Amino acid sequence: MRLVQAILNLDRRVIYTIVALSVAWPLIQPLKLPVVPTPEVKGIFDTIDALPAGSHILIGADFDPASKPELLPFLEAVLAHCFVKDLKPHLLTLWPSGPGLMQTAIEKEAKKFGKQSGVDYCFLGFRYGTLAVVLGMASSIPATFVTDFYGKPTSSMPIYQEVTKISQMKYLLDVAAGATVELWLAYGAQPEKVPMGASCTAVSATQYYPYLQAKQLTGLAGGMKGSAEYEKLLLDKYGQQYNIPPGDAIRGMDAQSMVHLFIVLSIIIANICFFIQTRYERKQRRASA
Amino acid sequence: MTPGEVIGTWIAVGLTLMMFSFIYRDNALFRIGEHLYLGISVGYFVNIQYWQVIAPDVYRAIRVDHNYLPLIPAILGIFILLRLVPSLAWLSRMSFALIIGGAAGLTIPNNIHGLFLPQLFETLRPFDAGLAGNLNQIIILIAVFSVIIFFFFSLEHKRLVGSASKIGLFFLMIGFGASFGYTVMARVSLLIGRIQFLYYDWFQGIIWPWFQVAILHRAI
Amino acid sequence: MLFFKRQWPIIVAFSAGIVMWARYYIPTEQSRTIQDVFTNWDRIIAGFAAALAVLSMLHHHYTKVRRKRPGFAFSYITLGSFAVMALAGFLPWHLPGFTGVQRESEGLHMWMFNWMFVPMQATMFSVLAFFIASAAFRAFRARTAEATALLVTACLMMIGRVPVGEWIAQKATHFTVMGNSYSALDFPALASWLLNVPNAAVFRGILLGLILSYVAIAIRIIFGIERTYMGGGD
Amino acid sequence: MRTKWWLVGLSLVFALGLAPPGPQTALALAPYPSEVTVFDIPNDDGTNLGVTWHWFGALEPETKITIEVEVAGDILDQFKLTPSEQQRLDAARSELAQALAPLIPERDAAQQDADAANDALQLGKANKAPDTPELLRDYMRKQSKLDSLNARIEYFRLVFASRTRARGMTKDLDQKSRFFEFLQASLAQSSWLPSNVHDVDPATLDKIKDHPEIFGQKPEHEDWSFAALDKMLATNPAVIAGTYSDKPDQYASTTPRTLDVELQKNHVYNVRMVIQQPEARPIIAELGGAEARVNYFSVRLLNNFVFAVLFAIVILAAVMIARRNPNLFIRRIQGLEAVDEAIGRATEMGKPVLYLCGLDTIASLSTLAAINVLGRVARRVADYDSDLVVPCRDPVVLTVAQEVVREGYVDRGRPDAYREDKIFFVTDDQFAYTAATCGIMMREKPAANFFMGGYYAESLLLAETGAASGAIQIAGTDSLPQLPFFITTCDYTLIGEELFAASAYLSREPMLLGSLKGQDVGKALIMLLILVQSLLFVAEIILKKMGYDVPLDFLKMMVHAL
Repeated sequence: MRLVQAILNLDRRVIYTIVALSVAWPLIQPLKLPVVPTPEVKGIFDTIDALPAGSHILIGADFDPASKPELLPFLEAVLAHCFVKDLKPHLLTLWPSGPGLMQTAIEKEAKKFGKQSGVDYCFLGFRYGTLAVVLGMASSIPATFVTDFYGKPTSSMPIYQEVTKISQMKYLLDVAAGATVELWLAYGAQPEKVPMGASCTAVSATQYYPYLQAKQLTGLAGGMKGSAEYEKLLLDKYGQQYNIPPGDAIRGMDAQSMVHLFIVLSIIIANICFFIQTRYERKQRRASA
Repeated sequence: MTPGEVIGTWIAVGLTLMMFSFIYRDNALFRIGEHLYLGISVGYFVNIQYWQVIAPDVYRAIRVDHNYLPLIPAILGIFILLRLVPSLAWLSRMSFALIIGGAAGLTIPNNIHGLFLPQLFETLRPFDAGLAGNLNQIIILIAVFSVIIFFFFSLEHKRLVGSASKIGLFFLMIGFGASFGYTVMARVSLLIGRIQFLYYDWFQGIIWPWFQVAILHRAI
Repeated sequence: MLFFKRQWPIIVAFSAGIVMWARYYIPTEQSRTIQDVFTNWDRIIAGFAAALAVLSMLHHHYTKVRRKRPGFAFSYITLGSFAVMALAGFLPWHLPGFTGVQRESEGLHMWMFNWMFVPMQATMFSVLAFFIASAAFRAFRARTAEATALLVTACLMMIGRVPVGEWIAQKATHFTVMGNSYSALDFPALASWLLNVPNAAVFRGILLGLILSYVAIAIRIIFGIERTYMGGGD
Repeated sequence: MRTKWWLVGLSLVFALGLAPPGPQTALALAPYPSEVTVFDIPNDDGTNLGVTWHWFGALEPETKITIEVEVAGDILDQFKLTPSEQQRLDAARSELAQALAPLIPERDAAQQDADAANDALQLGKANKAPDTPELLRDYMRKQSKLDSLNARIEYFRLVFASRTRARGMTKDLDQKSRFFEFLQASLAQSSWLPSNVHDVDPATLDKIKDHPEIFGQKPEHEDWSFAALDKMLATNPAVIAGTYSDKPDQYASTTPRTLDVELQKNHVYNVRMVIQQPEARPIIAELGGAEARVNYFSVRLLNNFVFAVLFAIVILAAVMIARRNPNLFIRRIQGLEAVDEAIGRATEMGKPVLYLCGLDTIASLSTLAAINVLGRVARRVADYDSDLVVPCRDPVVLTVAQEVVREGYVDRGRPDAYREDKIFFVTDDQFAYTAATCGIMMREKPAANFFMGGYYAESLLLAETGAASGAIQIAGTDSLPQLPFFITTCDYTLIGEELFAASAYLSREPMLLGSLKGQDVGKALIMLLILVQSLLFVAEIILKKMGYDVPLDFLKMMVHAL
């Protein structure tokens, strides 16, 4: 009985320690639990994979450091995928605190695959005005982003001799921590008739399912799990050929499973103890009565 | 890595651990972190407000574009500052009245159009979705109905209304349970991100190479 | 004078509310402009209100220091870091050790943002993972039927959303109904059903009532019945 | 929407093979738009025309169509600059040209240098030359010189752009004059200009069913084609004259080959379609004409309007009734019964009461509700003589909260007990605010925590820290995703609407009670609607089983009728 009492009144710091350990351990010693790609994520991967080499893709990366662990792996995987397939990504962000993250990501991937800014890809950076930016890009990208992130004028770039507006893109992807998916869908993809996919945080994934069902989105990757699935798809198809290492999300998924399992187990144990305790108390009360 | 990045990483690691120490218990390190964070965030806030709002929308509009319209909200903004002068504090009501009145006007049609009508139509779908779909549809109808009864304030929760609202509460708890379990994933991935930073960026990026160079090489 | 203090704000709120409400149904360019101008004004007024906030914060910590309240030493940290961060954003010249102008990406301001602000923000955010675990452990006790429903759905959801759930679904015995194979323990499918049916319905029920509340308050504000925002006094 | 019967007739003539003499087979197969309607789109600002039709005859795979609009010459007047505008534009242009004159040759030279350096670098890289690092440095130096020149040019162009913007307007004089030049040149060629639908594959055009906002949910001919026309394509005079080059001009900008000009309001446009089949002469079909009118009411929002107005009347009426008869019944709200208990406990323990108004701005309705409740809580706190601490995240909320609390203290005759510095601004940043508030909870150990208003991810941090510090916690929020966390960690939680009902419940003010009653009427109507409509759906199924196909989806029908 004392044990039961002790478990029920467990100090929360013990729980914190176990949580910390179950996150840290799989990072150092991966468990390699299987990541099974869902059709939602395959929807994005297959669409991009089917595009002919040289096609242009618009990627809106609308998140900030707070959602970095969930969304940055996805962005990196997609960029790697684009470069593997010789597609030309145009990357921009509608979030003021985003560009730093995106810069690191795209420069890393471009360096890995030997791609050149302004020719094989373009990083447009941030511009103030959310809706106005999307609407502007629908008519002209070089006019909306007069210069790219590095301050070079876009109108003279080779990449913008090939395309100038959203409708010439072959695919549109929004990696979003907020409500920008609806924005890109309503003002970018739908009116310009460009197929669109989205990646979003785990919390907001549910609200985009209706668009997926209505086929307005070709695919949806939710949270770190979605990113892990994309990394997995990329790894299975091109990993060996291009020597791509497993990304942060796949490595994070083990920790994710561990913590979930721990929480569920702790709830079950707590309830068993709770059950024993209530039975015991009832018995005591009956005995005293 | 540039020196700025190395110093930055060390500081970031220190601050991360300081903020984490909060979960053990309140301590001086956390208080330092908390107060530092407070000051930096307000400093950042000032910059954002100035560079993203006042500079382009007021200063630039008036000086460069010769558009004097932003003077009106600027004056209304100054009225808010007059809150500090008790005898003139009432002037700030003009500004509040404009902001809140306008926001109220926006709320009505936008909420009805964006949320209310679509949700109502979504609830009232004909039973034509096959057996499983129809069962789901019936569950949805019961849940919506009983939840609305739960929020009905004009009737005491007794007898029929009472049992209906009990069902409503039951559904509410199922809904909240699902939400809770669903959010766990997002929260845990944040922690994973932080620990990845400590492990990859700090330990593998700085400590381990340094350790190899400084200790192992010498040992060999 | 009393007219300006009491009635005038109500007239302003009424006109602003009615204009913004009515313009929604008018599809002309001018009506869009009205909304754009309003949102712009809103931003500007909030920008000035920010000054008030900062003054209030400084005042709070200044009094703490002046009256030597317990823990006043920490207020020096707040005031100091505020001064450095705020000034760094306005300084137009280089500081030693930084290649760029302070406000731009190479300067002190962004350096502090990247290496101090962001990690602290992310850490506070990630503390949630610990708290969500301890909250689940403490609060999920099967005391009543409702509490049991809460904890069971939460557990099913947690398992169904991670690879382990898929793994269990694959390993569990399968049975066949009408040519389709189903897993006996298909946690992912269960989780998505929970999310799409009961959870969606519950939030829909809350939302329908909630929006009526929103509209009701908005109407009260527009017609001058709700005056909380004016504060007390005359 | 007038149906063009003569076109139907014409199509029939074609169909029956009674076409005018010519190569019969080709004509019989030629695609042709039939039953065309050209109309003003009713829900827009007056710059859109709609065309619907269905295809008569077979569409070959490679067929492209262009819809053209006939533009009357007087449209040019809309783009003519006034003399003063012209003067400003000329002045700005000459200023820009002057500023750029020395820069452009310099930039061009720099560009050549940089290109040459880049070529050398690439060559060096390919040959693995030993001086590659130097080549790279050389290239970087030249490139950065080029960049800085480009940035300077860009600066002058930005100055120019702000000069040519008409005062207080968004219309750009430079663009306006371009529109004028392009249109004038194009109209001199032909009065028919291509619209935004040009050289498109007819298969990619929208169908009527894609636009329920115009044609309703169940339109009659849902598979007919639909095109919305909102632009006309004006061609660069230089292109027409054959002197066009894509080199930047003296203003360092390239003029485009064509410009999209919006259709102008309140003009009548004739519309025709050019059908270009592979290896055939284009077929021109006259489609008719319509005026692009400005509309002052969006018909598709009528249901919204009706609902909003009706509900407003219900609320106002309920408030009126409540004024006459203030004793209205409201059911018990659990969390609110505990308010007194919590404040009482705080007094006993000699600890403060912590009250948060949420993280939203004052314009958010949940914040207003939270402030309403704060007024009530402040009165109780004044009665019990304990301390009230209110950290705020929004500056405006701060000032209003101060007023409300002061009023509460004054109301209970204890203005001396009010301390303004207990209600203070913390910071705007979400997590810095949370950290500071958690700090307060752990240090001052308030005996009662109130979390009212709108919350985000920090809800659990606040509530869990509060629980750890042993306070009685009462939460109330309309932020649905955060409700589970408050429910699991707080003693009492006001769910959604209960927060809004709380101020009415606590204050018993007739106007608030009346509004609450009005909402209940609204909810009762929703429930009735759900009940009746579900029964109707069931009836529909039963009738269908019996062989009667009667649509009973009244709600949808009502919406369509509107």
